[in-house]
Amino acid sequence: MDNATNNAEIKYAVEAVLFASGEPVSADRLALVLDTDRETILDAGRALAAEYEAGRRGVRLVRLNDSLQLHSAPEYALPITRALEQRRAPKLSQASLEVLAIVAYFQPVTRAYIEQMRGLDSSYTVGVLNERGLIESCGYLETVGRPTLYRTTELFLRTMGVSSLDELPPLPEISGSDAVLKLQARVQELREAEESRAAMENAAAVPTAGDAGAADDGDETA
Amino acid sequence: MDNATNNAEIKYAVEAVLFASGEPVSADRLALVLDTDRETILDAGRALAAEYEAGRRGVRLVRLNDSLQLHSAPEYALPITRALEQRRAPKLSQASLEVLAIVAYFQPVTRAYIEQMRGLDSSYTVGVLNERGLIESCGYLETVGRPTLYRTTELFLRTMGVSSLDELPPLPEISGSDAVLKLQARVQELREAEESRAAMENAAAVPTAGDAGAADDGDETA
Amino acid sequence: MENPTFHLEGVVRAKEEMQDFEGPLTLILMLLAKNKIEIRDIRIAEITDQYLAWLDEAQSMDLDIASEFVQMASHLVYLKTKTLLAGTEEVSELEALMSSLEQLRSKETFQTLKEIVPAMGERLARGALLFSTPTEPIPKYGEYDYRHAPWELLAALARMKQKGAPAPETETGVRAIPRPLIYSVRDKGKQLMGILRGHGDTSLASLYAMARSRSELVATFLSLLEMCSMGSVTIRRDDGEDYIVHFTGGDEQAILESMDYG
Repeated sequence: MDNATNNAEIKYAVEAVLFASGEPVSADRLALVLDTDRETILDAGRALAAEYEAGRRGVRLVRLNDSLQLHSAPEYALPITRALEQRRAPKLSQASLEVLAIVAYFQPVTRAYIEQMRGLDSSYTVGVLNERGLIESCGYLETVGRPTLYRTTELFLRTMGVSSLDELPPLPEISGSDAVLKLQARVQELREAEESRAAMENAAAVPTAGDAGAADDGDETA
Repeated sequence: MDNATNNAEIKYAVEAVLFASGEPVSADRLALVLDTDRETILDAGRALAAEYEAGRRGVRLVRLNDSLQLHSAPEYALPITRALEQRRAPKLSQASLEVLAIVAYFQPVTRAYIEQMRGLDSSYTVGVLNERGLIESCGYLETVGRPTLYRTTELFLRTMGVSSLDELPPLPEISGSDAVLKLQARVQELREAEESRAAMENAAAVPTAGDAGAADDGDETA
Repeated sequence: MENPTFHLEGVVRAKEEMQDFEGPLTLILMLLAKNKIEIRDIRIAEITDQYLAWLDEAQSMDLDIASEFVQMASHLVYLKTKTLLAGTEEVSELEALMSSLEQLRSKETFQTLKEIVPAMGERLARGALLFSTPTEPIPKYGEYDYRHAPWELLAALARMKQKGAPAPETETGVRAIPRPLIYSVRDKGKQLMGILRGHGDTSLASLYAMARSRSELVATFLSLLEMCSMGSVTIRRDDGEDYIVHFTGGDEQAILESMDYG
């Protein structure tokens, strides 16, 4: 095998390993798995970086200390962000949303309080939300058994797209018998506001037909 | 901007988005975020795939149904598995392959259908395949207990090296054995006997042509 | 048909799909599926009567419990009917033949399918060596998984209220409503056996009346159901309107262990 072929092979082997890893990989490790030496790896890295740069490719190679990493080219940040944002973000379960709503509006609360409101055992859901960092414990209630108190986190605010709890829609009076109606009316109002805002943002871009339909997969029940 | 530059730009924008996503991205979504049409995207995908292939690059582009995805080149599998160490998935067992074959060729199916076909409890295997992302649930069968329906995933297509289910190797011809043929004949006989009896009972009423018999053949859905 | 085993393949949903404790039905179906109890042994009418009577007496009718119970009862009745009918139904020769034909066909199809399994295995093994890259975190939103609009919180509250959950207090400050423990079926079973051993035969109504919460009531119901199915207790009608629960004896620890399905 002549040197040029060998160099290309090492270069693209480095590309393959960095691609599959996604994370920085040290030159030493690359040298080890590719049966070569560190200098060859660093040379291959430089060649690859230059090739990406010159070709205005979609990926870039960066060297951080002694590690190499691939990342997407900064000039495509906009379409990438749009593509990844459009990916349907996983939704929380109904149970999780109920618990979150209770914690958000009535914090700090104990699990017993949540369960009282929902009329359902909620230990699993509280555990999951806690684990995923959407709620956190913030002390104990000074009563029998010293139950844990929960509040929402920063992550919760980001999930809801608000910067503080004050930005959450105010809770209508919900102790009366018409609570459900009031809540539903408020929800309707907020949704309409959101839709018209979204419509305005999309007004500039040409709306592509059939895109909404594509998002709705997974419904193939016989 | 001339056409060639524009094409290269779309091509590498597709590369950037696919790289950043990691997962398959639908052609429609790529078209939307890159302000172009589906055909341009698919063309760019083809060009990119050919470029990778011809250059013996470390990555490959595949089409899975209507989505595009990047994956590492097969020739670099060894250094990648060595570099990633722990991520080497164990080979699929005979049981897993059987279940996967049933799901692939008869989807969507319930676990009960799989078990009936194999004559074996398959809950563990179904769980394993689900966890490995080769099959996924896709709704429920509207019957008692609403059992989950399963189908294969895009990861399955990619792993099989096909772009769609149509490209799976065709099933060998199912030649009915003697036993099946005999049973079929007997069933046919009994059916005819029943129909002629029914016809006699209905003799007073307008006799209808006995076309029900043939309709029921080959109905193997559970 | 002495002791038919009713198979419920596919009826019980996977464990990971069970969020929270969403009612006794799932539990019963799980027990049935594992053949821990026989559908024939469940005396629906009697227990339903008692349960409904208790609900009548309860100060405020909890619609949530009631609907859950009705759902469970109707499902059990359905299953039971199916089992009972299966015993007496006449199967014509044609139907029998058709079903064996279907079985045979399915078996042969599977045999054919198995022929391509080795080739499929090879392709999959090769394919398993192709790697994708992990999703790049988006700078702004990369750190979390979920995205919701604030109105979804209100919608969740509305749905919760619609289901008939109790009215929350709206004044501010720390809230904690003391609540009895969540009862496990096993603990309740242990307690019931203690009572039945100590006091002898006891009326079903009084056992239900002991329950101070929904959770405890459900635990009472389920543990009686289980003990009934294991033959550890019997329930008979007394002269009046009540039912009498009788403990037939046995090793308490063994009974509890067979109840302990996790």
